[in-house]
Amino acid sequence: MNPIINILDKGIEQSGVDRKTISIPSDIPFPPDAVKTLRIDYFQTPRGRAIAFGTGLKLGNPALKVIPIVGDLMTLGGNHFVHGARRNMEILVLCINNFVYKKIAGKPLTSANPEFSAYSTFEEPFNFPHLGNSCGAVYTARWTALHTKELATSVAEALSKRGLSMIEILAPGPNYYRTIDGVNSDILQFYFDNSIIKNNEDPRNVAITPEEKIVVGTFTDRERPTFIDSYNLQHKKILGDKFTPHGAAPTERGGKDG
Amino acid sequence: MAVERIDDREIHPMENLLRMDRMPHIWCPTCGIGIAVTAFTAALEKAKIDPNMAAIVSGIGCTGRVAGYVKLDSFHTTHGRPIAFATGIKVANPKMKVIVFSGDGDLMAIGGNHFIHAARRNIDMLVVCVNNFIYAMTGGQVAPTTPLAAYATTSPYGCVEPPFNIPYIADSSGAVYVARYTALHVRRLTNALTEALNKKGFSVVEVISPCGMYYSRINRLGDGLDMMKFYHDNVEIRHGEDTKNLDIGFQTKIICGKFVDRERPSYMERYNQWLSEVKSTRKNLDAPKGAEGEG
Amino acid sequence: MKADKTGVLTGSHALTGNEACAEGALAAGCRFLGLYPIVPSIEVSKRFLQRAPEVGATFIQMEDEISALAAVIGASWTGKKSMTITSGPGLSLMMEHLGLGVMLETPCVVADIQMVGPGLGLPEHPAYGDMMQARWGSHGDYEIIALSPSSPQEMFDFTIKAFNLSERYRVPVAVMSDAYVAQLKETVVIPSAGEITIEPRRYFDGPSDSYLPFKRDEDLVPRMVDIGQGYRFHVTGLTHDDRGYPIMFEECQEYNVHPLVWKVRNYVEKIVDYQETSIDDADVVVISYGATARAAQKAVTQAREAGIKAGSLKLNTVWPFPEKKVAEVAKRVKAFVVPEMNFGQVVLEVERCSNGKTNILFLHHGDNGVEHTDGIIAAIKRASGANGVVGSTVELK
Amino acid sequence: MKANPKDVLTGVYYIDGDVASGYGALAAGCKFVAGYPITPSTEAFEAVCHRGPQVGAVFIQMEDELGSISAVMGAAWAGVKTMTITSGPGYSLMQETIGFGAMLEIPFVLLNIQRGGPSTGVPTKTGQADMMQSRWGAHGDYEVIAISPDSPQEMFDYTIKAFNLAERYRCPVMIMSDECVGHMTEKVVIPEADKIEIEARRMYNGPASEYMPFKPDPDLVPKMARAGAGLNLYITGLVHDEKGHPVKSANYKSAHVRRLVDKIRLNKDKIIELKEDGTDGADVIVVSYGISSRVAVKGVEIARQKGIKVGTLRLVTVWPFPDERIAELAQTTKAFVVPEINYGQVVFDVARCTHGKANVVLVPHGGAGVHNPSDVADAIEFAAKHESPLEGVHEFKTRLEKSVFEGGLKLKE
Repeated sequence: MNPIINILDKGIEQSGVDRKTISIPSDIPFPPDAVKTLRIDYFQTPRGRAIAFGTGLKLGNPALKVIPIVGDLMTLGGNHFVHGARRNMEILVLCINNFVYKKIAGKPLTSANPEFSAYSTFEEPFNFPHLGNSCGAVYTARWTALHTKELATSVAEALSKRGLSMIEILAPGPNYYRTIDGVNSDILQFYFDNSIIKNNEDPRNVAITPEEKIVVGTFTDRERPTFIDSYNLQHKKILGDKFTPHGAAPTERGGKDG
Repeated sequence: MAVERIDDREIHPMENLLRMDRMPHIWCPTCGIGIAVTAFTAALEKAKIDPNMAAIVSGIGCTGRVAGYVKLDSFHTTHGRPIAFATGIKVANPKMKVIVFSGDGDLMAIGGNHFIHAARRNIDMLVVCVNNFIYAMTGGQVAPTTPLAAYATTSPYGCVEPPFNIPYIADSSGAVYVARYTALHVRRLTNALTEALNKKGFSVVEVISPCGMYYSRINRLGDGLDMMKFYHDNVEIRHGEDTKNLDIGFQTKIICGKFVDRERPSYMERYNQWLSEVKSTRKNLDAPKGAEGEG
Repeated sequence: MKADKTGVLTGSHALTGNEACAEGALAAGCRFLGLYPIVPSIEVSKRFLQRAPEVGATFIQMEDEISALAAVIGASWTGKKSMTITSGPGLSLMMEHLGLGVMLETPCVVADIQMVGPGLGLPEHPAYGDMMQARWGSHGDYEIIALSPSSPQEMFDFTIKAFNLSERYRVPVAVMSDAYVAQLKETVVIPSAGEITIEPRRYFDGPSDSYLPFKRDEDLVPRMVDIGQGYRFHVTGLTHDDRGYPIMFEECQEYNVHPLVWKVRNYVEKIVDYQETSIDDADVVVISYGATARAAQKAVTQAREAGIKAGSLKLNTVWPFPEKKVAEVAKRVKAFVVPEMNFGQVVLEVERCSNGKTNILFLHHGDNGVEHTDGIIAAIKRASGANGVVGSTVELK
Repeated sequence: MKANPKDVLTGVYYIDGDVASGYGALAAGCKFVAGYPITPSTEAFEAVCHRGPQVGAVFIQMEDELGSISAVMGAAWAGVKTMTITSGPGYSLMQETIGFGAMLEIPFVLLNIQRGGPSTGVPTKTGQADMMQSRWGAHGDYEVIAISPDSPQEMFDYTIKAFNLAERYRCPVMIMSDECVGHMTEKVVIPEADKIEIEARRMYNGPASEYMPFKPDPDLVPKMARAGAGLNLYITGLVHDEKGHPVKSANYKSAHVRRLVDKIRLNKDKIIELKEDGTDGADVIVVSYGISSRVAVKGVEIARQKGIKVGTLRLVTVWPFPDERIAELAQTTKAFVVPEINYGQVVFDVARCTHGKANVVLVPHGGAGVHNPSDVADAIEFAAKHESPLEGVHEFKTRLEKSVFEGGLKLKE
């Protein structure tokens, strides 16, 4: 987890976003110290609901920058991801692709690749950037956790995007794969060495397969009206002055509206 | 398929595949779901599917009632979960031909997760998604397929969310067969369903259907016949079109055709392969703990 | 009917409760597991998966618990005995489909390895906070059966029992265990297949055109057929008639749902199972279930040694609740002591069934260790000195 | 605090219960509603969709009920009053996150328009069979507040009350209405804003560095904050300490979870609202809630005409349950008659609290309709005449049951 927090820290620093306004709903536990270091607000949500929780945060206070972090998000919460992308909620989804869910020793998870687990996995994984792209995400990228500089830049870029951005971070849980497959080398390094950077590649060509190198890079970068944009625009059009635009941030903590 | 008459009673040509004791059905006049059902039953015959070995699973909604009218082993399940339910059937009894027949709200909104996962796993089943752009059973709420700016009861000032492009999401999550037709294209739809029924893997056929009672009424688009006219004038058949170009706007051109037809190993194939591998390498794997005390 | 040999790992083994649960399922003839991994229930599916290839069982790891139970219900209609295994948060997600299982009268088993809740709670820490949820967690009216094992051996036995009850009454049956029993490793004796009795599925064997999926037998339980046999039936989660067709009038609701309740309530005396220890002359009776029962039984023994007339009533089936037994015992004891690893759930039932005839002392149990008996002994001592009847439950802090 | 005049649609209306509840929510200052269409609760969501944009309340139709309730949790921490709207099956789906909300002490309101169940059941018709679910539906130990209105006017009033209770005790508040009340159209008087009392959120005002999200006030309820205020929040659904950090100690767990239940149990007297009529010296007391209490009125009238002394006790708040009041009444009355649209839920709690001092008669109804008042009257008469103690809850055989099963399904005892 720690490398991710460092990357997040750098990315936020690079983006220049006020840390106070950043909220991270996540279904994977953060150490309290990390939250202190990052100086952000952190919410550990029920499994798979980080994106839906983030949707509520964003709509409740549009001034917030919401970064749902999800481990292998496509299991329980896949639906919230595809719908978030369709609506274009202005959130940045960080998908930590462990290839295996750390807490559950070597059990198949959706992104677990058949090549890497001889015993328990036989399902094909998702191509996350393609799925994100097909549902309407405005920004998709994939990096391994060792691409620290690129990742930080990606986080900063994505934070400036208006709409649902998604970054897939390959950060396998080495303990498990090492014991299962007998791979002794550092898995993180293994992925890094076996990746190839192809920015702007069509996301449909970036599936992770056992045969080919892992394609990393920034794949999608486009503009679409966000949910709040469309919401305000459409209601203004029909309701005119009767409409109270959404987007004014609530007053500071302890304010009179509270 | 001429209408036969026995004892002055009109016999539906598909009587052996429909539950005639359930007629009349609940669908409104000018609805397109009945057309989809007719095309489907015709396809079942054409594809030479043994009706005793086919199961149909529906969720909740107008299209969710299809299972109640088609005479197969039929299951009317919970909202959004027909694919999950059907997955259980297929994995537990791989000999069954499993068909999921449900609506856009059921499959794409609440059931979106099961849809993408079943496509990823490539579970061998046919998913017929009747898309009428709205939740009709509950009275016309906005659906994840409702075009931008279209009206619905929960978007009283126009829909603010862009709709799903169902073929694109099916494609990106791994479906092996993806086609789309409107309720007007009965012949093509029947052919597509026939092909899909014979396809091994996760096949998706989207059927664009008029909803005269809610979608057209709220949006002042006339009745079902007007919608059919609209389909006639505004549908373009483009086989093999890139799925990313298949968005549907409010009263814009609709592209229909067969978009994806490819091969991927299905879930059961992978499962069986895994099984044989496990069996052959069994000795190398840990025996179950405690088994040493056997006897 | 006797068990199928292939699934029965006859012998004496050192197994954890989770592993014993998987073995029990396989011995009972379970051949389909729909799962989603969640701590602390992982080992059940792990064991099941390990054994599946040789036994010929199928499994699928679904995308969430919602679909896991949906798949299990679907699989059950193919003729395979099916189960799913989960823990607190997963059970909450399964609630809608528990209702579907009840409405479709589908035999299936849900094993719930309870942890501390609510919310994400404390995974891996034992609790019995889902007991009421098992009974009331889904919307609408229904009755289900819930068993609560207190040792790995009982995990094995009760899992088989759960399958049998499920086939007999065509209801989902819950095995309500907890993280402690699930991870406890003890000797489990698995008898030979010939010694295990299995309830066969109640099949309909008449001609296909006369099959009515919800036509009840005399004992209120309808008969089942497998799909793919040419019956081409229809079932629905909507209120339905005998044919399985939706009919949404209050008469049909009464016709459909009331028997769902009766088919368990009318057979309570047959279903309930409890274990009583030295109750006959007891002044104080400890009512317990699950892991707590281990501590309770120790405490009762120690209390007897100290000269207090204590007895123990261990509930093997928690739902349906053994109303008559509790009411009967309530008339002749000074007090009930109800230790539970929650803040008062089953004790409410005890209070209800004792009709104000005895005192009830509730004890929140488990914080100092599951098998810690001090609190229970203190409660027994206090209860044995009780004078008069208070009526409502008194909680011991 | 008074309601904001902009949020309140003052006037006299002829609207249904669903809509009244939607207007009530907006009047209470609700600024975020996430929903998913489900019969028969959709009208409430539709009402919010219509009026919300005009009062600065944002609505979103999420992809499913899981999404709706999670978005509500998020919005509550973003600092707004929120609610979600659902019915039976959706309610079942929400259970996990409701437990999470209880754990995080999130103030939110859930409107459940009950329908016939279980499973899909009878979507378009009434039921009251989610009552126990509202209390016990999620895993683990927690307490909720549940209110059961019986008219559109009450739907408006009690939705506001629900918001106030949610903010006051930082817990989930359920409005357990039913299809009959939801779809019943009646006169609803919406008062002026300054006549509507609103409970403000208990916000933290001290220095940022000292904020502890779960440090309780003397009444056991902690103060709330909002995301984006620079408080460096750490909020988790795991068992946590006052700072919100996860703990693994078994002893702490009971202290923390105990407070979740105690903050309701110890404040019970302030929360519970009952409506009693003629309970003093009554031979039989009819205990009811929601639509059943309105149906029961007729049954009580019939019984009173026959000279039976009948009192009524209406549970406005069903949870927490008025244990003491029932126990008190059990001392003076012969029997309780409980009509509810299920096969026995709240009646078991009534039976529990009587401690064998009075008989308890359940008048069941499976749903998809309401009781025949004659059944209630007959049950009252039966209860009044029956002298000896009955074993457990006595289930009264209704006309409906007789007509459905006579000659039909034979029951083997």
